[in-house]
Amino acid sequence: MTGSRTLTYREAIREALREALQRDERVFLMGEDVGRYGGAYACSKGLLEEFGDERVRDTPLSESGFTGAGIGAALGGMRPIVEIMTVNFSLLALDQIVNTAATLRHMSGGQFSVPIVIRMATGAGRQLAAQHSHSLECWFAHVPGLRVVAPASVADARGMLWTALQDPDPVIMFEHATLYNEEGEVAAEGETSCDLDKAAIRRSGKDVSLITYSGSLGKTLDAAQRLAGDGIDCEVIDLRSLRPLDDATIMSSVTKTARAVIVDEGWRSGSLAGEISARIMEQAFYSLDAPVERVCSQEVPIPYPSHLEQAATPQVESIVAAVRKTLRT
Amino acid sequence: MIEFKMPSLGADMEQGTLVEWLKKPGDVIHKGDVLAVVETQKGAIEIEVFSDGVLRDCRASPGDHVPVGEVIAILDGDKTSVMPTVKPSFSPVPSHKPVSAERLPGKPKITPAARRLAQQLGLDISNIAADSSGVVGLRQVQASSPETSPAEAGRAGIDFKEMRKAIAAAMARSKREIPHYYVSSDIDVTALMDWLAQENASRSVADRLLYAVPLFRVLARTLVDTPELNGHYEQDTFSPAQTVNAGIAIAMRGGGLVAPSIRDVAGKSIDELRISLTDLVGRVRSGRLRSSELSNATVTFSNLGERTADTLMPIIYPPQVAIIGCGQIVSRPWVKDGEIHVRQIMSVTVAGDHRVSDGRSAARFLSRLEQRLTAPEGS
Amino acid sequence: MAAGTDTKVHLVREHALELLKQMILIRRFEEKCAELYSAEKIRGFLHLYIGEEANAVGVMQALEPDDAIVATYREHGHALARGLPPSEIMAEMYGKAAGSSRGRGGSMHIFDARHRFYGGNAIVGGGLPLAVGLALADKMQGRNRVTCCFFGEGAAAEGEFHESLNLAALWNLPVLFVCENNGYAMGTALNRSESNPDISQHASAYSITSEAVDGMNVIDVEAAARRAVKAIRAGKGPRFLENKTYRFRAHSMFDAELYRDKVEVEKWKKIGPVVRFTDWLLESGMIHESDIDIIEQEVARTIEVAVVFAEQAPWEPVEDLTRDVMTPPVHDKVAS
Amino acid sequence: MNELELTELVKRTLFDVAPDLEGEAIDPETPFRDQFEFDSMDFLNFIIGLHQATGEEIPEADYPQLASLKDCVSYLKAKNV
Repeated sequence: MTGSRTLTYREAIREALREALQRDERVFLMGEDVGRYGGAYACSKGLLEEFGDERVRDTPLSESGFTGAGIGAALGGMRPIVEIMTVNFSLLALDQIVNTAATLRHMSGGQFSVPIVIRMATGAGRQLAAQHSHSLECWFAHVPGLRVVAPASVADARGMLWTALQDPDPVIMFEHATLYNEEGEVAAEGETSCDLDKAAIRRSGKDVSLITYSGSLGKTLDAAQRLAGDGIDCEVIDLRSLRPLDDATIMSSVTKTARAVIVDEGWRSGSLAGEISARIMEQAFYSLDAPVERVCSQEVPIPYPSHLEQAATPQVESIVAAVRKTLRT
Repeated sequence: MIEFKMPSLGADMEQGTLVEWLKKPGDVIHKGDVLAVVETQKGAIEIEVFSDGVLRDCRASPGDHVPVGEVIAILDGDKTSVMPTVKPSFSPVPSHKPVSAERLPGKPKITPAARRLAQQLGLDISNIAADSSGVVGLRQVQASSPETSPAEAGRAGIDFKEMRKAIAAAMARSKREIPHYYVSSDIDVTALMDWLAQENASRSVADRLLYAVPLFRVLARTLVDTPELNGHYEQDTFSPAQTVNAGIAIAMRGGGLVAPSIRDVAGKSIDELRISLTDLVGRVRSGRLRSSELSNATVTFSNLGERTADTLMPIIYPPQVAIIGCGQIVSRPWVKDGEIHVRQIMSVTVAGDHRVSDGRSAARFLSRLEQRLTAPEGS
Repeated sequence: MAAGTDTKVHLVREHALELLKQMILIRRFEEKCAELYSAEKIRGFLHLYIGEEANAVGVMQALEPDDAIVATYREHGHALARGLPPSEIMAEMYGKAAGSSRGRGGSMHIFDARHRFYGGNAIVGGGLPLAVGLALADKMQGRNRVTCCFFGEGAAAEGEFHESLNLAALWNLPVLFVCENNGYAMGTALNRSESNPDISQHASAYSITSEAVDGMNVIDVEAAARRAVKAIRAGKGPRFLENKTYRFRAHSMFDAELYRDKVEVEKWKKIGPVVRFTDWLLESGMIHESDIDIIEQEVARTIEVAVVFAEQAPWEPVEDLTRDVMTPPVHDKVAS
Repeated sequence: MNELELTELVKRTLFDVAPDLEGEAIDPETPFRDQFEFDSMDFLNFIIGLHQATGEEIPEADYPQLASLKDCVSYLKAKNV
């Protein structure tokens, strides 16, 4: 890439927010503690001082209320960015997202569209116990009418927001809570739009296709690295888009390697990994040399103690074990 | 002596930047006093001390990035009762124990990819040894057929050795049983090619036409008017076909030929035919043909394509009664309305079964074909 | 423990010492938690109750052992005032198997069936419907018990707050709603999140009798709680207390408190529940400095025992990870 | 894209059309048709692949400029893909 800089994921999100607020006066940021407090993950620190409390709006703790209001503002011609602090609190706003944002365009016969971006942190890994460690991307990826993206790299954290804001339909953006401190390369100023539809091959390989997204990408790359030492060459696919899924990239990889392991922090039953596994069975069955493996969270409310939280969620060891299972070595 | 460490101030805080000391060495410290200010992602946070004593030494200076747990000051005073953390070790919980639904105990477990490869290589699965976990996979199939390299084996849908034999048998039978006659003529296809160039200019790349598409359509429509070239001859009787199901001779990489058919070519629109042809060639290349496609052709078109040869004297596929061979398109001097022009010429040959038709039907077919090709209404 | 049965508080020496001891226990326990969090013994989130002790201690005086408590993630004070063993609470903060919730919940999710302590809840406003349901069950089964629901003023902005108050009033349910209004919902001051910051008036929208209380004065809190509980036990339906109070510490451990200034914090510290009650008792001669020293030593011992208990308690084995996701099938016992 | 990335893209498009070619080395100079069996259907699919990968609308008149790997790369570079 022509000239690049190193940013943390948090700085990339803040830069994207600032750019959006500067470039389009219809854009405004709304959510719990996004203003005076600077954001639960400090992603909007300084924005209140720069853009004022009309465009960086602290809200009361009324997730259904302010999410619905954001949807209404989008209908009214604004381009809101609603920050629901974490997916755990989005359950209170599910009705507004599913019954209004996702449905309105189709239900109104194409008269209305809802150009809103809803951002939320997601995932476990910080010992916040069951109510604060959910990974429910698949609930949103199940709903027609929504586009769902999950930036895992710092470059995507920087690039996806502006592109999402141009989308006339609702975009749900998941930021895994353990990524905010990660550092990564970002293109020099200016290049900010990126393709929301395509998955990315983060590591090409010929033996096994590792398909993952968001917070699990790091562990999956570590697993691929460890397996490379044993001469096992893994291809790592970062889905980036959870709806629509980029079937083409998935199938071309699986038909090449004949083996697939899906790493997904959601609970196994009804997971995104389940959907992807079914699609592989439907579209690449004759290329499979082993059953598709899934590395998901154990079916348990995520416990507080570190050793149980680790045991409950996908780890490098469990990914490596799954890959070996597909190779029957 | 008490080591005062950079405290953990948050669930995902890994380090802090010392901003300023609020106490200096020698100061008396009381439990709860603020010792220093540390900058974190969330802003500046005061750090309190949890024991009484005297500050002896500061180990970090303003601006230092200090990881959580690193010593930043030394105090003289009574030791607090905070014991070192005992990190629990954990073994990964065995991932989901799948219920192994064995269909037929004892029957070897064969993966889909292995089954497909074995079929391509014409191998009998049952005598391929399974691996240590009782499964027959790609590796096992590849290992048991040394002479075909995996790359080549996994390619065409039809097994090469078998196919060679099949072609040989059909051709021999055809030569033996069918009294072939051949009639051919050179046809000016310039108008067709001009129409094609103009049509493709208005089409996006993905919808572009090969000349074979309009050509096969015209051939099929002309056959509708010469039914004696389109049908099957079995047990000494000829049954003309209702539609023109044309077998398309498709060469495969690495040798070999197969002529799967497209149903009712005459009835298809240009785009329907384009899609069928693309799909058919694609499936030939990936070895996924349907048996019906290999048997229900009522006539065959064999188109050599560019830079090949001028004329083709093809052999009829029994039980069909004719095959149309088209040579390459070449620019040639051509007399038209008394003058010499450079025109694009293609030689078309009809091979017919003399038991069913004769040269006159083939000649009538060729002249009608010429009329259609010289004034193609792009129908 | 309750020295007064009707609404007036009989402030005899013994009761005063009991109130003071409970508040000091909470104060020192929370200070110890802050230290243990810095040493990475306690992880995840930690929300301290320092400055609000009078509310939990005062309200608990009006409740019987058989009443139910529903609290929030800022719950250590309520758990201690309710009588949950400090050692089990500390072990839960460590995530040890001997903790109140067997180590699985941590600071925000302390549960204890023996004390009908229906836990912390990390979702703001999440406890209110739960409390309404507990009260509904009591009413339908003819049990004269009270369910006391603690929450912060931030919850008043949640839909569940309004839905719960309406249900409690509509069905005349035995619920005591206690709003601990400490002025800040996480990082947002009340006047920046509520069009009508007078929370007790919100209850009148559902015709629920409500009272604003000085949440820094344990006697006022106890008296108000007794009045409310007396009415509830007499079947007069739900009651609402708005305890105006203040938290001396950040919302949680990782909060630079950009939203309030130090002067305001110092002002409130001077009228803190412990210092105010102690000075008043000393001036009135009801207690002496020696009484305070005895209390501090007893509390220090209790906390030290709790920490050692938590340090030495075992971790839950990984093999038990998925135990109790569902209730084990009863016939299991019959069959085996 | 730089030349390396363009070459990679052309090769990947080529292998999509003819997966069996993946192992073989490709001489950048000689036209595809002369190196391996590559008929007009393969060539059209290859052009469609390039179109999908780059969004370039490649007119039929330009086909001769895409006969070999080297030609394709310089053609796409000229179009500053």
